[in-house]
Amino acid sequence: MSIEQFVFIALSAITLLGGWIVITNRNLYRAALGLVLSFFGVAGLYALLDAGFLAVVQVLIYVGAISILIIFAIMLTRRVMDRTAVQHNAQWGISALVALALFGVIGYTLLFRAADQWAVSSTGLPEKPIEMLGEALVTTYALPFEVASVLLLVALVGAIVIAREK
Amino acid sequence: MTGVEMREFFFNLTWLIPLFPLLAFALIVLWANPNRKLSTWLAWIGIGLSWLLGWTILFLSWGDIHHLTPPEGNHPVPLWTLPTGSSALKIGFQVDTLTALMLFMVPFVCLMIFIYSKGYMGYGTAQVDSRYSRFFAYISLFACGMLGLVVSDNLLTLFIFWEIMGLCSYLLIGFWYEKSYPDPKRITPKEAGLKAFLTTRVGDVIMLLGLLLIYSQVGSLSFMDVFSHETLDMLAHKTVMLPIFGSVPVATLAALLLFGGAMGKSAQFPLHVWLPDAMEGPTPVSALIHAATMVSAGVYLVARSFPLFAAVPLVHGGTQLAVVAFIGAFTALFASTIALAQNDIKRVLAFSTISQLGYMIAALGIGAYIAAVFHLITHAFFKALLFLGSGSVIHGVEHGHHEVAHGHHGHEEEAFDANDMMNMGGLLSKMPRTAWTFIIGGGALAGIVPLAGFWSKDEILAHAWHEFQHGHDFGTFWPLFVWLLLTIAAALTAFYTSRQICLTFLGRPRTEAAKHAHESPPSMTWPLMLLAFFALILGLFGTPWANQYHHLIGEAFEATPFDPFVAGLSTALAVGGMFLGWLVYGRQPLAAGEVDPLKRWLGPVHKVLENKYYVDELYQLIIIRPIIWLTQIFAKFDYDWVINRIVNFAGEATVFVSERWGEFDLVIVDGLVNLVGRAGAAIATGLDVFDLGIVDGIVNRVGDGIKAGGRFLRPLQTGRVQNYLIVAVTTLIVILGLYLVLPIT
Amino acid sequence: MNILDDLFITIGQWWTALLSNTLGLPDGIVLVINGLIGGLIFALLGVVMVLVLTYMERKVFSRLQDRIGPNRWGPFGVLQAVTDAIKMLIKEDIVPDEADRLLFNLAPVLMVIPAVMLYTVLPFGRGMQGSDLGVGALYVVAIGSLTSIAVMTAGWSSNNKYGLLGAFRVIAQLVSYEIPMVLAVASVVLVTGSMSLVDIVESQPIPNAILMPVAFLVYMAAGMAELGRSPFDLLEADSEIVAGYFIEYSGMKFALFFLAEYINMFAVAGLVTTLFLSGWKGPVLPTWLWFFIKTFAVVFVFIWARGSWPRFRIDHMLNFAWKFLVPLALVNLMVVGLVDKLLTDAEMWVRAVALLGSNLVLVVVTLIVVAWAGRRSRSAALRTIAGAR
Amino acid sequence: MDVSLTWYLLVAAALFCMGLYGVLARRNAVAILMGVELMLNAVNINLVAFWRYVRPDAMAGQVFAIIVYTVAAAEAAVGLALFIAIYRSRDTVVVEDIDLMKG
Repeated sequence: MSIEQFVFIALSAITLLGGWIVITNRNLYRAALGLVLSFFGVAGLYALLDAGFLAVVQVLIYVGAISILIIFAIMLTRRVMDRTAVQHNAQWGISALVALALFGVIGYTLLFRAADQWAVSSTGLPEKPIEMLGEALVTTYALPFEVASVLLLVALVGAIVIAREK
Repeated sequence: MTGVEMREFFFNLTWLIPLFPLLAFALIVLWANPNRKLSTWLAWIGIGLSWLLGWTILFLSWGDIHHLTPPEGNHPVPLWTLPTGSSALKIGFQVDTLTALMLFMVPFVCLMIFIYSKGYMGYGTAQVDSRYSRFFAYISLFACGMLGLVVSDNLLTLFIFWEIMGLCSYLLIGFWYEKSYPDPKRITPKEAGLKAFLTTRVGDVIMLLGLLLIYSQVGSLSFMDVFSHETLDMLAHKTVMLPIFGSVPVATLAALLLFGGAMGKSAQFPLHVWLPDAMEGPTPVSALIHAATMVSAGVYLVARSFPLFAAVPLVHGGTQLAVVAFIGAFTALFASTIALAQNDIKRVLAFSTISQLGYMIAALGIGAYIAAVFHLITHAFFKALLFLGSGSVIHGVEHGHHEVAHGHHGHEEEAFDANDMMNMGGLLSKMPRTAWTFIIGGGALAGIVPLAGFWSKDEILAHAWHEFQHGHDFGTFWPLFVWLLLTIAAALTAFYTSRQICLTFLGRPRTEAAKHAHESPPSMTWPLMLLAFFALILGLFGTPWANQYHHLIGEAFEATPFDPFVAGLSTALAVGGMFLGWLVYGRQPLAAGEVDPLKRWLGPVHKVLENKYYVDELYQLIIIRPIIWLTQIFAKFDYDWVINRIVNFAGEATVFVSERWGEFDLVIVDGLVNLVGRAGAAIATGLDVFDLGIVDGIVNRVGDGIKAGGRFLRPLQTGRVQNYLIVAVTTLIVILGLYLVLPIT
Repeated sequence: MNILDDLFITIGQWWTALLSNTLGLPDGIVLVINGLIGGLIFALLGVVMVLVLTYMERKVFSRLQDRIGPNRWGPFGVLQAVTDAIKMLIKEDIVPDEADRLLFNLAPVLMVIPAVMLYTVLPFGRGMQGSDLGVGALYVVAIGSLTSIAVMTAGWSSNNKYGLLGAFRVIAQLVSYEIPMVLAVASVVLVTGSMSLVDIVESQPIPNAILMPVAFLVYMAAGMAELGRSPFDLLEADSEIVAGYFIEYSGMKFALFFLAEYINMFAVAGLVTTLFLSGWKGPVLPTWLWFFIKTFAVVFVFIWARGSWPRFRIDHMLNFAWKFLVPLALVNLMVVGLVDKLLTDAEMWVRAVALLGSNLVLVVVTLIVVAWAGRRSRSAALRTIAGAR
Repeated sequence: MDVSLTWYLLVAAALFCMGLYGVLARRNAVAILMGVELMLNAVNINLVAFWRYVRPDAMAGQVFAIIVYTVAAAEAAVGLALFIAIYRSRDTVVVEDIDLMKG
């Protein structure tokens, strides 16, 4: 087993473990920490995929910002969510079935139907991926980029307006 | 500089035309709105500049047409290109003959109406509107939308400006959103605005589908690419499979989808219901949006994409043209019959607008391209004139009412409808300028020689007749059909026009208010006179002998020869109709409270007409009642069942349906269901509306069906998003599983 | 000279050669072993730095206050820090009831890890860095943002009002000051054209602090705030919220927080050196020596600031971040980008002069604006007072 | 590359399904949001993996991963603002109690 495989398995394990904590843990704060763990795993996967920039951005945005937001929300709504409150609704059983079924379908497709459907290109990495990324963002994908920025602005204003004390 | 240089110079400035009103809008909204005078002037200057530029461009292009007509082609000037990953959208504007012609009409009419609005919104009087500046901001934005639509060189920007206009029309119809009426059946401005918005939205969605289809097939939306010969050939010969209709040429499908948008905007038959109610808006708005410009945008769209419509000739199974012709002709007749029985002065005009738009659509349907555009232009002028005239009348009568009310108190409370023609009469002496200009407009509408309306309408009829006699690629049936219906409609038009004139202006005043009415301020009457002038002379440019319009836009099409039979017949019908109207209403004018003689003679038919063939009621019955009833059941039922676990394990398909009802509930909570219902039904219904018996039958059957469905769906609607989501996911899984199980094609 | 310069590199090469050639281990194993050793080295370096810095801080601080400072243990009290450490270790380890034990124990660790992780990208000398990431500058910022999670965990898990309040304060502070920090770094990256810290150092014949004083100052301020050192030390404003988020901690765990603070301090100072003071560059002396000299100079400035400035009030602190630093950093970024873009192909010195000039102009303008705003607010306050009279 | 694309996709699928379960089965709105974040991350793994394996020379994958970041950030901000507003007005963040749309 090569190092890459080992690292991949480790990272996937971390990711999925984090996800597991998120969906099962009764204690919301721990769930949030599980989320952080999972984010780290994903960042590692990015690094393994030679997307160093995305890995770092993942840490910066998700771990540094979004999970903090979530933790804040947990704090602010803490009173109703005492640690003993039941965390799963009535349909958790069927939900689990559905999720498993979906995973089954996707997994089956991946393993037996779509396996090697994608022409894995032999061309190596571009020598300056970050530069290329920046260039693509402002040339080919200028429109999505702008739209995303507008979205961010609107979300910012909207969040402030919604959450402000009347 | 030489002519060419000058032309190039101005053509490259075209993009400024929509910009000026937009600028005015921004300035008024952001800065000038506290100051009424300033706002007025800003709006005027904005549209005025557009007007000057527009006419400059028109006359320059009139100078040498051949530069504009293909092959040298319409002048697309790309402004910028939006990279969208694999492809790029080219946004720009263009000047071709059609644009130039529209630039003759739109800015001028807008300018007139802007000037008129100053007086109508009561500038400097006691009754000045509290949202005066906002009104000017809105109409400026609207002007921006219309002008942008005219100059844009691709379907995308056209659609964007189209939607801007839709927004403005919503805002302006509901401009007096706080107004409410004593009788609950009468629709309030707020509802009317929503109704218009939602009804047109139906058409717009269809049109958007058309755009998507075209973009997916052509990979571009600019007119140059889409309407180029090779593209059209490709679209004409490539076919798509539709569930029911089998394989259809792409061109036909795309054209029909686009036409859906046109139907919504130009209030053609199934989607016409919003236009009459749009009269709840201020009268300048009715004139600007719902007579002159916006409603003609639909016709403009069809004219603009006429190559696409004509790609598959009628004789070779070009269904789209047949549909266009049928819808247009039918609407023309249908609306003109309704107009006979309306008492609201503005509603009469609204229905006549619908029917005139029907004329244009029908004309396009049988390939009378020039005639349609010609009628579009003339109609814009005289219909704007008529609306402004009616507005002036209403204004006068309202002021009269105010005086009376001030004279002896106690009258204030009693509901007085200044729009009702039965409350008018004898205004000819009270407000002569308005009256005479109105009569000129009416003559033009009825098609009296040599007023503008006559020539354009006659050209349509003549073309239809011509096609019928030796029609090549439009067959003979549709031209005859169109000709027949339009001719009848012409007679009716003349009749209700003269009815309107007689009821309003002749005879003796039937109310105190009418007695005390007096002429409107000059800022209102001057536009009337200018428009009247154009209504007088505009037709003379389009006479069959020296047809400037043909010279301008139609070199590609062969001119319609003058046909004495058609011309004589339509003249006779027009004069006869007007005379008949005079006989009925003018000879011995109605006294106060006297019933409309038409009512006596036609009896139940009149009632049907008066209620607009019960179309609204039909939509009401088919869609809205059952839904309300159903949701009440749901509500009752959920109340008992919400706690129950069962909801979670109910069958997925049914829950999926129940999501839809959940959305309806939300709508009902907002009290919008009427409008949604009518709009929604507008697609569904293609019934023979004349037969109320059938209507009842349908209502019952639909009711039963929904009741059955309701019994089935009761337990499923919990209002919990997670329940819905789980079902959505399950469905997804099922679909994926099917893909896996079934052999992948 | 050269031997001295490449001392550590030579050792490293020798060691790798030893493993792979002499012992004949496969490369993968060597990689892993070296990685572990490197991590160990960085951790130890961190601890040593803590000892040094605490001693230095106490000395300098007491000098600023006209005291002598530690002088009992060892010559000049050098061993003071050691004795402190021992005291910490032998203290009792208390876990409050109702505390979330797992997280309570986890928090200090989470606190130290990112601090140490910062060291991995610092270029301590020519060719002396844990790894030369292509996105080093961004990496630093990202790792820096991890601290807040640890703080939150500490504050929350210890189930104490003051702890939670302190944690909230820290988060507010960290999140707010991250933004000007990133913007300052961005201006450096903009000029350099690379995010790798090594490239950034290589491309500084003239220290960026001279080219872009504004960015430098913004970064210094934001850095102090990120460290939570006075004047930004509201997180442990003992007079207001007893000791901030680690109020409940004692003994070893408290020592870990302490450790983390000083490791961070050294790391931030090292970053300032790398980003703005042309890192290990310098005449005569070996490069790593230069790095440490500059870093300690920066640390000295930190201590100096702590000694001379009173503590902010929390709202003042946040306003300072959002209403002063962020706009300034944004404008600075724009100016730098503009100048850099305009003078892409000019000679080095032209760009330098242009950058410096534009920055000075920016400083002047800022001062004018601030003065104006201050006058305005003061006059408004006066007016309200007059109105109240 | 010793790890084949399929394995990355499988991990992503597993993460996605976990997130889906969280969205479907958790009662607390914040927890549901966390599930959504997991799903978004799964999507991003797919994007990046496809970029690396199929078209490393075209940046589309990374670009859209970044777009997903912005979307996630916006969604988190607005969502949490909504929760806090709901919490203020109705004093709960349990989605089952938030069923205004119940017919």
